[in-house]
Amino acid sequence: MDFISTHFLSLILFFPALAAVFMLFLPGGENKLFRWFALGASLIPFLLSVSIWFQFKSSAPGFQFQEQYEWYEALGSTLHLGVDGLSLTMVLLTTLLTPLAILASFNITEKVKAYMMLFLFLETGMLGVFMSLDLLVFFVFWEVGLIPMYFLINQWGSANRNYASMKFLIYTMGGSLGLLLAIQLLGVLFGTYDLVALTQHWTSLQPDSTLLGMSVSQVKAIAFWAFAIAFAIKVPIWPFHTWLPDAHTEAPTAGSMILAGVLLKLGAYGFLRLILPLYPVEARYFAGALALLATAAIVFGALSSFAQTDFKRLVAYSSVNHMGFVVLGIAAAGLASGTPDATIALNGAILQMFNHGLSAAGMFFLVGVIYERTHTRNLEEYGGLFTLVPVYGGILIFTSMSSLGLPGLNGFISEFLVVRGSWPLLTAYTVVSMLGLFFTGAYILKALKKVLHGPLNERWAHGEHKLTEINAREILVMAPLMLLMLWIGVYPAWILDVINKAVMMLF
Amino acid sequence: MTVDQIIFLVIAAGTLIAAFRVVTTGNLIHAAFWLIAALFGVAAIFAILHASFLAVVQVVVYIGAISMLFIFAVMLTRKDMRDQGPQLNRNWGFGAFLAALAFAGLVFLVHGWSGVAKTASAFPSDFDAVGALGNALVSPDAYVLPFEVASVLLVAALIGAVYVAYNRK
Amino acid sequence: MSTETIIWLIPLPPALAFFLIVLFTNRNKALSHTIAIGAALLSWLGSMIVFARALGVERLGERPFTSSINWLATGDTWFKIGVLVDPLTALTLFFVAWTVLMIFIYSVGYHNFGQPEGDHDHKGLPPHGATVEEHGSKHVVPSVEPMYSRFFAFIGLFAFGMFTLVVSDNLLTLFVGWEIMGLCSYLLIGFWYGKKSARDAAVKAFMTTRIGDVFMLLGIAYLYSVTGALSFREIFTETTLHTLQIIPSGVLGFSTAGLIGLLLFIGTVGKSAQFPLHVWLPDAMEGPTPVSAMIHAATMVSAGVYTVIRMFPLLSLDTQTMSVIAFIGAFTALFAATIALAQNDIKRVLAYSTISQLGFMIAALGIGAYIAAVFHLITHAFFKALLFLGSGSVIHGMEHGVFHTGKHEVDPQDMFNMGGLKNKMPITFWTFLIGGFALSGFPIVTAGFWSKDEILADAFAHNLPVFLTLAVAAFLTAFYTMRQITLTFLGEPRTEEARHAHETPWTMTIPLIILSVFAIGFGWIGIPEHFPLLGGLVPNWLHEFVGGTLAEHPEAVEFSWTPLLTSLVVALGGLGLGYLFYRNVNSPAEDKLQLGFLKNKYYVDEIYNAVFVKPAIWFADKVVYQIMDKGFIDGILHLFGPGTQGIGDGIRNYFDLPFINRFLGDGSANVTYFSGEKLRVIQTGRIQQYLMLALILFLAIGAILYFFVFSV
Amino acid sequence: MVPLSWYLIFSAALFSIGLFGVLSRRNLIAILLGIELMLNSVNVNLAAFWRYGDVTNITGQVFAVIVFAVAAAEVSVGLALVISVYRKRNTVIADEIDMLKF
Repeated sequence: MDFISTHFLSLILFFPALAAVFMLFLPGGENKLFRWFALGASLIPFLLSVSIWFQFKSSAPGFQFQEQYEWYEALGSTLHLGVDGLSLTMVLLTTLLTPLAILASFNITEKVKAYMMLFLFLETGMLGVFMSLDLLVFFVFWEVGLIPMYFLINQWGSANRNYASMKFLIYTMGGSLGLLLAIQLLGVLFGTYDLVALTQHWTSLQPDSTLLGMSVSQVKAIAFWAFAIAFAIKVPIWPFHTWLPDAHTEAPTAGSMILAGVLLKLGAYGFLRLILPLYPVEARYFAGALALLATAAIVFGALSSFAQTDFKRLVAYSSVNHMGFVVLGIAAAGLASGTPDATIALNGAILQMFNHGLSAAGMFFLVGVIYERTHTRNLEEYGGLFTLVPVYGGILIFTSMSSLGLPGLNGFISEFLVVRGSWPLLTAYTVVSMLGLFFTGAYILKALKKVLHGPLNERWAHGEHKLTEINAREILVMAPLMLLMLWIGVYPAWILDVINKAVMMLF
Repeated sequence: MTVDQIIFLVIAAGTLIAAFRVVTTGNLIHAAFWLIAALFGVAAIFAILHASFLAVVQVVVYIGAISMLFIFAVMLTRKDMRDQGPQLNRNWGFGAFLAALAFAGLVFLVHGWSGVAKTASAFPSDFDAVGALGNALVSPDAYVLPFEVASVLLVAALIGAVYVAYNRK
Repeated sequence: MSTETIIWLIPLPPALAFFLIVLFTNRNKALSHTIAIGAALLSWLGSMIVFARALGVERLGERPFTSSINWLATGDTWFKIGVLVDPLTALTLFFVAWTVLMIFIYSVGYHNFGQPEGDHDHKGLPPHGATVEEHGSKHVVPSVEPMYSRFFAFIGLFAFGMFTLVVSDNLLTLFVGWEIMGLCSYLLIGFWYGKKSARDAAVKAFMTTRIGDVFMLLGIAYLYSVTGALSFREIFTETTLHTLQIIPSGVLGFSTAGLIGLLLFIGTVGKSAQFPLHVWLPDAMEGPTPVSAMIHAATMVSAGVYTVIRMFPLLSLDTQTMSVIAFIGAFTALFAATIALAQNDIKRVLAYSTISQLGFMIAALGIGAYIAAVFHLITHAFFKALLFLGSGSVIHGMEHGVFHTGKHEVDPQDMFNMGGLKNKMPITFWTFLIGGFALSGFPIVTAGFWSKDEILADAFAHNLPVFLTLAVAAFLTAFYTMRQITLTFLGEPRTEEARHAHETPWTMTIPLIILSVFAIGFGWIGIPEHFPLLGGLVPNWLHEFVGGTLAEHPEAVEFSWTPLLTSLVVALGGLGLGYLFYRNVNSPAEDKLQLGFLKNKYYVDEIYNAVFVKPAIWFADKVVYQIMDKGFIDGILHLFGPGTQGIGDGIRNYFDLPFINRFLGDGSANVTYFSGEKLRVIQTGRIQQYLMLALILFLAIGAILYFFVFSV
Repeated sequence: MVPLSWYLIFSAALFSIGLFGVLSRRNLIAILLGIELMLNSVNVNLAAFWRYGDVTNITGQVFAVIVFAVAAAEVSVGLALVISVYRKRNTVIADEIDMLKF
């Protein structure tokens, strides 16, 4: 047991990958075995992360459960893992969503083994980003997360998957390019990639000295933008968002769940973990621009979503809208780091990341459920399904309301905190973003109206296309999500306390 | 002009004539015999040079063995090689020119060499050239290794010749 | 149990009922409504206990019941949520608990519990009736609602929202309850989602109120960031209020308090259906008639007014804001009253009258008549609930007639199809009459008179234009109410259906009777002290009780005959004229007030549609999605593809192919080939020629070495 | 006394004659004959340099002996090849054995 208690993070991190490798040696064709094995393998990290959630001392400063191993001595890079309140929240989200996504993909029948393996690798990639305290390792995991997702979209996606997966890959790779360069710049300058050490070195640089023939402020500005663009693409911040609807729409259901639930958070996490601590000055300087883009994402995301006729695309655009609030919170925090307003905004932004993980994953899953039964995503072809599938309808309404930000459910808390935090700092942007909040309601209601209400499309009522009710497995996927949505909505203190303390210590 | 010189000139002229006949005569059998004549001339030259062992070997190996081989070979391949057709190829003129050029070059080199006017030193009284040669060939300090290699070469050539010429019918 | 614990528990039973019904009992109708009504009863009980205990506390306004817990971590501090019962809350709890309980009971009858399943009923559509065989003859009777259980779940959630809103001690949880009600109203209006009108109305209601909500959320955020608190007790301290008053907001000369107040007030405008966001309320009548409509009209909309009353200390800091409120209220009161004149649908008349009456309250608040507003809020809740339930009863009775004749095209809600129902449905008639008179402000006996009179008196004392507007509105109110009563109940039945209308079951009439008691009696708690004859007989308890909510005790206005006479004249005059006008009117054609612009509600819907809705949809689809995202951003992205390909092609066509391939690649091959081609002639295969060449080379090299290298 | 240059010139003449034979004769055996002449001229040179150098240094003679051995080997293999070629292609004309032609 000693081993487990001293290696929590590496166990969580590498268990899925090891399980995936092990899966390679399982006999082929045993689809059922693969499914249950993958589910089991993803549940173990979840249980471990729940266990560290309870062991975590939210009041203690710095990173906890730290582990450090030699990795690439010549470059001064080590495999340094550790979590604080911010990353722990994300780790919990990831380990929660992965088993659910795997459970959601039990209906996959093609190439099950490869599919499940990719999912497990994906989990390791995502967890690695959240856990690593070494920039080089961070980057490695950042890219590791990309590849399985590419294949998931490309192999198990729907009609336009080639275009979407290529767009996704190239777009994100394009962003990573700058990220890698910026990381190299830091590494070359300081001879270490360790985040903790870097933060100290970096912020203590004299602004009038020169680095590589440029002034420090120039170097910092360049590195800032390299980081910012990479993360902005991942978040995605308007106008870098157009890969998202394509990728989400074409990805398999579980892929969209993870994509919206976790992968988007990588970008926001990058902002919080790297940009704000490393570039406080630049973040303040560019906060206005960031807020403008965030507002654009909120408003235009909502409007675009409203204009969709494809259910999944509508949900995909809603991610742009929701992540806009995260960015708005980050912008506010960048503008006035350390003030109570900024703290509130950041609390909201981080909680919004978690909440969006829940609600977006839920929404995509529900879209998947209906798509699997009807083989259409066109809103015009649904109608009146509430009568046929009341349970599904109820769940859909519940999840939509969470996404809409109905008070009493999780989305409201975080949106309110963001609005509250950014109001005194970025008043005008906050006001304009309210327009987006309004249209959030509009598109959610549009979707509900087209899917559940409306005249019953008789096609689904009888005969071969008869719509079947959501089944037990699918309810099992939704149940934890809905429980958390309600729980956070009614009593957010349990998670917000951890986030808050982390934010207080970080900034 | 001393007797030595006259003898040398006679032998050399004979040898050269014989050699010339070797390369020009149409009949290969005759050429082979002319070769024997030329080889005798060379053996005589060896004798003049006091290389008695070489002279003996020249007679025994060349004339006794190699020339015989030639004659046998000529006879074995003689069927359509009687006297018909030219014995020289189309480029014989150019060949002759080159040979002449080579000769001219060699003469030029010899002519320009300072040591060309050397005279032969007197034999040391107790010097036994044949014995010294024999010692040198088998002495570990001297040439036993090249000697052995040469013998291996001969064996290899022997086996190779047998193999190549063996009629596998 | 301590009072605080009870207060915490009040909202919970309906929420529990909601989850229980949704998760477990939705297949069992009897169990579902038992749970729901049981929950409502528990909440009612809790409210009554709290109310009773509140009455027993001296100077409750200064020492309210409070309790709070940590909820949100915000930096160093916690955002707390909690409950608060002060006089305003206690009174509101009282009427909310009563009306909610009545609605729950009434719904059982309204949704035809105990009736057979319908022949062709579908979920999402109103029941069409069932054929039964009785005594050898077939006839159609009302059929039970197919989604009976779901309805109770929804109103359970609704009750939860309302109770949460009322007992909250802070704006945030108030907002939570507010939005939950918004969701419920969406769900209930769209309850019969099979009907297009219901669907559209649901979305419209949600979106219209959301406009207000969004502003309200801003107001909350603003207030929170300025004061660092959202709890009423913390905001309404003198220093905080003073700070809010003196800091300018920088917008149009409003003080911070003024701007916050205005933002919050916009929320109320949405929720309480004030002009210009009133459009959703009439359409909301598409909900299951009239129960959900009554929820929207009598209970939920009062939440808006309740909030304004709650925030009154803040709002009253800025006179500009107060003027806006007064103007909107007065304008709405008159505006809605004129539209109500020309409506033929029994529920729509009530809907517009609700808007109008809410306008009264808002106007009263705008002129500072805080207690009058509270008074009218309570009396209105009772009599409007009564009226809606009564109209529901009428419609239900009419549906009975429709089932009897089998002519489904007859609209059971059109008042011109009714007439003479007085004898068919006596209980409904008398209770409706009480409600109608209370609405009109029939002097002395009805509660509506006292509250409305107080508003007029305050308006007269503070603001003459508002007084005049409200007076006209009050006259119109009496007039259209009497029109409604006359057309519905008096005269002769105008249709076969009306002739066969039937009194409704006891589950529906009992609530009517209980509510009518309140509609009369509740006025007596607030008789002004100086009222002629009656003044002082009963102490003006309301004024004392509610007045204690505020820090400074408001002065009662001086008694004046002018407003009293005015209210007498407008009430009696309106009622009288209404009866005279419509006594003999039998069809819409004979109705002289069926004016186009009134009938079409001043074309507000059409204008909104043309100015906001369509451009928004167009903008979202065409500009943002098609042009910006698909065209511009993706266009640029797609340029990367061809761009990269172009560069690639360029490099290939102008560098790789000519230079690398043809020149270097093919070129060297060609040179080799060519030279090989030329040189191969020397590969004669003739050994002597090789030898010659070698010799030539040897000689040449030898010569060169000799002459040029070794000679040096 | 015969001067060294005479031997050298004799040897060069013999070599050139052999060379001519090698370059110009059509018959393979005749070419081999030419080669023998050339080898002999080399031997003459070796012996002459021995005689006119330090006679106690027997190296020149040793070389000549080895040349004998090599010549014997060469002739035996060469003639074997000629016979073999003759068997296969029924010719001993050098020009006709041109399989390595382009």
